[in-house]
Amino acid sequence: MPKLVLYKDRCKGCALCTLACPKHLLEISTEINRQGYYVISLAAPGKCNGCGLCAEMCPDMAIEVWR
Amino acid sequence: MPKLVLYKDRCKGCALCTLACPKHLLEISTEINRQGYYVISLAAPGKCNGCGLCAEMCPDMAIEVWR
Amino acid sequence: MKPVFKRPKSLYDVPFHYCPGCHHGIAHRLIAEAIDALGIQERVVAVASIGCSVFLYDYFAVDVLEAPHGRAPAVGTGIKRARPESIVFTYQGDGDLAAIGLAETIHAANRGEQLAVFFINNTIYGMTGGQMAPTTLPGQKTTTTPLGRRVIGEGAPLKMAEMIAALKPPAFVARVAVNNSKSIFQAKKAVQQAFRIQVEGKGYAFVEFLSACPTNWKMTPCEANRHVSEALIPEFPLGIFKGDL
Amino acid sequence: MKPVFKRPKSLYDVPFHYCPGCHHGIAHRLIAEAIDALGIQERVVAVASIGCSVFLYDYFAVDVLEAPHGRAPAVGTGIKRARPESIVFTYQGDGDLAAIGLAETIHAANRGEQLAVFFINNTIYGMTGGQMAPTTLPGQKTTTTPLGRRVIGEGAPLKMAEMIAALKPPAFVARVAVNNSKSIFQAKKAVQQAFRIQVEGKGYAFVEFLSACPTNWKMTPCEANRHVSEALIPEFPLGIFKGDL
Amino acid sequence: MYFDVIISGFGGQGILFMGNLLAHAAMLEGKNVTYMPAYGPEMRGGAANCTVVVADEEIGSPVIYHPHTAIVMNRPSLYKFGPRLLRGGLLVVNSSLVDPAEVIYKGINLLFVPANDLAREAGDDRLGNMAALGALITKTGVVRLQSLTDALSEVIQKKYRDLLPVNIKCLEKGATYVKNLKSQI
Amino acid sequence: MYFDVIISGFGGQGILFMGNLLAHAAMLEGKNVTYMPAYGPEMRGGAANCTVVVADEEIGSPVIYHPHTAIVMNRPSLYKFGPRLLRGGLLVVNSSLVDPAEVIYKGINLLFVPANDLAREAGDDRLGNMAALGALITKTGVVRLQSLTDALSEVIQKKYRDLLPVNIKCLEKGATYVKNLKSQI
Amino acid sequence: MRKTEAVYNRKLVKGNEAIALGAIAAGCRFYAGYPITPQNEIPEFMAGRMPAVGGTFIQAESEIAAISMVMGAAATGARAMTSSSSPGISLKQEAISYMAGSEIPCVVVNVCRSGPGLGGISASQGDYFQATRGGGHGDYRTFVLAPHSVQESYDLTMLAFDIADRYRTPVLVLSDAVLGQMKEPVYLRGYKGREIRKPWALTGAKGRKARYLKSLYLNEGELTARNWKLFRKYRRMEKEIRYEMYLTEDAEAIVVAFGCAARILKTSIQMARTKGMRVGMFRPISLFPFPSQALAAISNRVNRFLVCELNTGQMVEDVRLAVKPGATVESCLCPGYIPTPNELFREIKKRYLASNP
Amino acid sequence: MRKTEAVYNRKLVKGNEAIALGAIAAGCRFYAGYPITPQNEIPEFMAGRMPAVGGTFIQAESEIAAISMVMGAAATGARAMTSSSSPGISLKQEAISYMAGSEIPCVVVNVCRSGPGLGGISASQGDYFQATRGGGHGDYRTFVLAPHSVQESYDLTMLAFDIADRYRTPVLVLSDAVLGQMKEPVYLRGYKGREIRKPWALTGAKGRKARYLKSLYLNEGELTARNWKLFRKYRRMEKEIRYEMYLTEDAEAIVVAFGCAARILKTSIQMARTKGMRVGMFRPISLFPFPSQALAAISNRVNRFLVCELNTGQMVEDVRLAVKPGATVESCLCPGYIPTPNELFREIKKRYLASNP
Ligand SMILES: Cc1ncc(C[n+]2csc(CCOP(=O)(O)OP(=O)(O)O)c2C)c(N)n1
Ligand SMILES: Cc1ncc(C[n+]2csc(CCOP(=O)(O)OP(=O)(O)O)c2C)c(N)n1
Ligand code: SF4
Ligand code: SF4
Ligand code: SF4
Ligand code: SF4
Ligand code: SF4
Ligand code: SF4
Ligand SMILES: [Mg+2]
Ligand SMILES: [Mg+2]
Repeated sequence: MPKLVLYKDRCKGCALCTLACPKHLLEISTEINRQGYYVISLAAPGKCNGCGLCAEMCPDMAIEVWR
Repeated sequence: MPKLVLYKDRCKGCALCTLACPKHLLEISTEINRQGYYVISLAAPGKCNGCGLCAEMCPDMAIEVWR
Repeated sequence: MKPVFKRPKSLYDVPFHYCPGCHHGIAHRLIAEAIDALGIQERVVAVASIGCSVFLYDYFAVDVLEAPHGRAPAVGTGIKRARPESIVFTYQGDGDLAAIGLAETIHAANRGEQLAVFFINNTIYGMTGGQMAPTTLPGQKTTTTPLGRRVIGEGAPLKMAEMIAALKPPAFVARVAVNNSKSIFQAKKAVQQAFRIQVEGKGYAFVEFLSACPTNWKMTPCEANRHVSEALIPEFPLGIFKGDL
Repeated sequence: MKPVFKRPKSLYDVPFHYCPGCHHGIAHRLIAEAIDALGIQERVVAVASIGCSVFLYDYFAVDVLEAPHGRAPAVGTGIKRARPESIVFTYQGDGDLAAIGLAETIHAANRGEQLAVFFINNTIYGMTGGQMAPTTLPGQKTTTTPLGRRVIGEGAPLKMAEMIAALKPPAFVARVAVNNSKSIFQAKKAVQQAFRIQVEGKGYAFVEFLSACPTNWKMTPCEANRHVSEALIPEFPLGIFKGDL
Repeated sequence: MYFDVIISGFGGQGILFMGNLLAHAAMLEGKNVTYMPAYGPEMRGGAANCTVVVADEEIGSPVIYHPHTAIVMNRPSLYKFGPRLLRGGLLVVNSSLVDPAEVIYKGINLLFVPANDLAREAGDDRLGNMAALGALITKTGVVRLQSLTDALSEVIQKKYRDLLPVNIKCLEKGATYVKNLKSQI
Repeated sequence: MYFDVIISGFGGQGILFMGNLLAHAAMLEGKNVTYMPAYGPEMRGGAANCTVVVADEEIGSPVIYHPHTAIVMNRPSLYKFGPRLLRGGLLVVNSSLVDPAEVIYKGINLLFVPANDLAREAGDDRLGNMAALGALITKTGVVRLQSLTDALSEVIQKKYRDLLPVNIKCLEKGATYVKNLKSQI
Repeated sequence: MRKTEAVYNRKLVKGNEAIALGAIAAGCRFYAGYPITPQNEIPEFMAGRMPAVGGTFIQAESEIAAISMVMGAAATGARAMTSSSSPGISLKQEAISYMAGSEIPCVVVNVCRSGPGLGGISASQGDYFQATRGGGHGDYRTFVLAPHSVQESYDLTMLAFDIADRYRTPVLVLSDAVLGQMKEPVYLRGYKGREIRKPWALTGAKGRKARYLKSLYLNEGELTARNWKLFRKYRRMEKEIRYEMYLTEDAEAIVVAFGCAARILKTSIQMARTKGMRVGMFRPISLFPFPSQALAAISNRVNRFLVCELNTGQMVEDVRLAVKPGATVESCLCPGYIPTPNELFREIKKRYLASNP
Repeated sequence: MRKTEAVYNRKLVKGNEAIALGAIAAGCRFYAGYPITPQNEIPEFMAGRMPAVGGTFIQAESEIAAISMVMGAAATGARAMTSSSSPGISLKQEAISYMAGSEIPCVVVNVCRSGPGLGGISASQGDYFQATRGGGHGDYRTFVLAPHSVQESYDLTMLAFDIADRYRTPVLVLSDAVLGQMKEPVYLRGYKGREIRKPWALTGAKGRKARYLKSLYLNEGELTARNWKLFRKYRRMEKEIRYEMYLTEDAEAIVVAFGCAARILKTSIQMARTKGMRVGMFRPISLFPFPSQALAAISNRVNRFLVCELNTGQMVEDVRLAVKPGATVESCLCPGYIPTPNELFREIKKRYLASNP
């Protein structure tokens, strides 16, 4: 199963990754990180195909994808 | 008869007017003016049709043409 | 497991100072990836310009020189000529490259300097707080065009990629966007090509990025991202204007 | 008898300091004739730039401001905006307009300033004694390109008329020559049109003159004159690039 | 009379507006006042702070490194300005966003104001800034509440006019909160 | 020993070359020397002049307003520098182009040299400059003729190498002309 | 300021806005500038206000273009201004030299930040030399006014236009990041000066001979004459010298400071006074011409001077040149940061006690 | 110079060419410039010679581009130079400030002409203030060397590169139109200095951590530290101070002058000596740091100074600041033209007689 690593403290809650995921698996959570931003969360890890498009889109490289 | 007035002291002997005259009436003379240049002269005044092309070409406005 | 996406090694592992949703971060990463891909990290000397991206040296693990505002192409020329074995790129905003630095930009291109010039066109002065840039869209409100930019009197958006492609010497000129996966993929190729050309000694390369500035556009990151396709791309068409991928 | 050709009244009756066969004199006269023809002498404020033509004020019987090297378009912008009733023209060499002043040139054009810009392209720095200009021809020898200009490294001849015509706001852009009667006739029309456009409030006009510099080309005046048709015009085609006569 | 305060938080919290408003109110009372925003690239991250000095005498420096008073509207601000407060000074902490347990500084006076909670009660939890300001002036008496509300109606942009009442309500909430604290003591 | 001269004429006359050559010759003789060309926009009209100072001591100013010596190769130069010559100085006049009758200055020594005519006799009437220079050094003894010809072969550009003999001949012509004058006296 | 004015006619504005307000009040109808922190409020204010008053605002393509536009506008007789901050001011030097040489008046505002190079955006007085010694090439000076409050930012900007026109010279308003960014109540007194006729302005040769404005002088003696003319003018400008003396009457030691350093110092001096130290302050308001005579006069009485500036020692030279031989002039230097009143007080105390043990 | 050298190894070149020759001898392999009278011989010489020695010549699009190119080249560790004349030097001030702030060495040549503005092309010393006070914005200085002969133009240019590298600072060679245009025999001694390692140079991060060169310092205290660091460096540079004393031992009055004014003055002083006036000359060769201590030492003995400069009074301030209290410092000013030795002699005489009646 592909693995998606989220570096929460790097996330700025911009939500661009949510636009990029072809499966609409990502959304902004209610969790605030140290920088004061609401971070992203992966709704259904099992559905993630590890395509990496979310990571490609993230301006802050808060996502790493392994497959 | 058309009249061609030459302001000799303005002439710099560049000879551009000689190129411009469709009738090839102008040529550089052996006369030196106050600036030290060989000035132009009109070979056959009678043949000049007063077209003014020589004057249009002269960078120093040394020629005036009347008709 | 293999990484599908991992931070390029030419970038230090530190957070960017950019605002949420700012495309500078994506452009940085694409450049770093290309440096990694071509294995040129040890040869690169980058030129930081004055704008939000002035802190380039805090992010890129390559040698960096901070140029005076607008002068990056001239500074880059000096570096490359003095050390031809270096791979030199400049990274410049639209204020920097197209306003104060326009003469330097065009002349370096017109000399065919061996440089990769990365141009971040976000239609605004980011760092100084949202003033009009040479690429500001007609009608766009900025702090110095409170009623929206008028073409006559305040200028038409300068089409830098086109202007540079019209010169003879440049080898490669492209305009890209990074507001969705597809355009990022294209951008990645253009950036690599810009470096490859220099590695092969083929001359000057110019890549214009259409880039979002949510903060000074006064939009959310997602709105800003959409604005790139809806407003910027129609004004600044994407494509390869000179050379090929 | 009527005068077929007489000195225009916007020029003082004094000799020019230009070298024999220099085309600056012809350009001056055409501009003065246009001023006379449109009856605008009392409204004109001219901007002299730094180059062989810096002494503009010794020749033109109009108000003149001497601009810093390359800044004439910006200076002209200031004059025109502060006094819209003035008719403003700049007169600039290729070093002035296309090298140091390139940014000012393009930005004034791109704002569509109400200016007439007369550009004397003699492919050389005349006043300073024959150094390379941005318009120097490939292979042309100058004091700073002793082996002839190389396009890669020293630059391709900048095509200013084309570059400016590619911008949206300019109303009229032309390139003319003055090396024979026919081209002088065309040039005369272009100059008049450049002023007429401003009188009618229609915007920015640009007229590029291909101009001989016998002294620094190290040619006789007649050779230099011929060089304009044989070498300059093939590189810099004449024509109206924007607007019409 | 001399008073200074550094107000700090993140960009969206209306930090500069607080400072402005306080300065305006002081001006309306005929006092000397300076307002100094922090600005520039260091603000890119989203932090915001400003300094207000109010005095009867001519004011020297509008820049204060060690203030008599500070309002910290979020955690990073606490870490930045808590240590800088003068001994014996007053630290106003937005306890809606900052855990009082984190406030470990000695020798200073503390005022915890659940600013965003108060604001929510007043009708708009984004107006924590107003609640905190109401609390501050009530605690210190630097300006009168009335001056603040007067200033508010002068300062507020036209398009936010309709938010005037809720802003005032938040100011009052903060003021009342402190009055109640006082009476509790 | 101190000597200064202003050499003046129009562009095509090789004025700067004269000065250069003289300076070079002085250098070959181990003397101190300065050469200063006039330059810049004022030259556009076609005028040319330069100043050479030769001395045993360190040379102060290379710029001389009132020279001890002047060579005027054409009429405008006569008008410009004639009046500037020091009382008792020497004026060398190119009488091929300047009518001696126009030389009206008092209290100075005059040397008329038909430079272009001498040069024509030597084979190239454009080399009046060399004839004038030959005359000058013979009259003043500032450098030896041999030094001038040595200098000439060092200075002359490769492509003009074949003109070396005629140049030397012109120098000599000028020198002889003066010698003859002297012997006539 | 009387209380009533204070209450009823004051506006709370930034120093930068006060400069823009002062300019417009003084009839400035042409502004061109280029963004740079910390002076952006000036162009931004002008962008909003100029069209409303029938004036012109241009965001130029660069600082050089901006000052060149100002040169053009001012040559027509218009009151014209540009503003920038340190690096941008360096770029304007060539054109300022041209305007000085062509005797075209204008106002240039430098909201000084720290240098050299890109430096930082905090307040600094590192451009003192550049401001007072002409800055650009050639023999010229600009009149320099240094406000120390928002009120003065407003007042002195108005004055700057008057002086510029009166002497046909560029006038520099030397503000700094603190003064530009801080808000303070300002009493908008309105313009009390008078615009003068400009018989030299380029307005088109209608009913008169054509004119020109230039700085090129090639004929023998012309440039020398021009240099001396400017020199005499700079002497005449000494009539406009301005300074403030604070608690100097009985002072045994004088601190010299200008701009934001001076306002901070006032507090330090109050602190010193409460400790019984007889210290006063001398604040040059015009930096060029420098109030040398006034300082010299003080130095007849007082012989200890401390110059406090936000740089590594620039104005101290002018103070040394001004005071009588025998006076000691020391420096207290704060490059790249804003000192606290306390810090300056300690400096004063240290030196005061050293000589009054 | 011994006669043999003089005869056999001298070349007759212009001061401008001597500068170019000195630069190339010192290992300068990068030159960028933009045409301007009276320094065109430098770029023209470089255009011909640089390719032959494997170096780079670029005619830049402007003076600003030229100095920026030099900044880039110098940042890689190359010895790099640009040259211009007064208006062009004004345009370079921003970048010079950047290089000072980033501690990047380079050599900038100013073949000074007359100003302000376009001014004229005759020699001038009107840029003294600009040269010695940093010129651009912010707290920095450049080392300034002022030759007074063609020989020194050659020698000091070589030295300039050494000082630049040693102190990581821009060094200004302040020549003028007379020195640049005149030819004089020069003994081409060749470079005797030593190029030093540059462990800060940007050469690509191979086998080491990546580096950067910058002038931006935003974190609290950093910029202040940088300003003080530069300040201390400028103090250290005092080791390199150079000056010439001419007939000063028994002098009762000293004339201070530099550059082409000094060589003219030498003649005037010889004239004065023949009339029995005990006058000497002090010639600063480094203008910054200024040889203040040497002057101060002289002023222990001599108390009359005359400063002679081709401007309306600039170096006179440095002389006033240097000499002991009680010394009188007068000025003899020649803006916009070259004085004759006679004229300066008369000035000397007038003043000498006034105090030795
Ligand atoms: C000479 C000079 N002028 C102005 C500035 C101020 N300044 C800093 S960044 C900048 C422009 C920023 O805009 P842009 O180049 O578009 O970059 P962005 O921040 O949008 O990425 C300006 C004008 C400066 N530092 N130096
Ligand atoms: C800032 C500055 N740089 C350089 C110069 C020197 N300069 C005078 S005229 C000129 C260029 C002349 O060439 P061009 O503009 O082509 O005019 P031309 O003489 O050929 O008509 C230059 C570089 C100057 N005066 N000012
Ligand atoms: S890797 Fe692909 S599928 Fe998985 S979350 Fe990211 S974009 Fe969606
Ligand atoms: S794109 Fe990156 S920073 Fe933005 S929300 Fe997604 S993970 Fe966070
Ligand atoms: S007027 Fe015409 S025909 Fe007569 S000389 Fe001139 S060009 Fe020839
Ligand atoms: S064109 Fe004019 S200047 Fe030239 S030769 Fe003819 S008349 Fe004389
Ligand atoms: S201001 Fe704009 S360009 Fe700058 S970091 Fe923020 S979003 Fe990016
Ligand atoms: S140098 Fe050239 S451009 Fe200048 S006047 Fe002479 S011919 Fe004309
Ligand atoms: Mg931008
Ligand atoms: Mg030209």
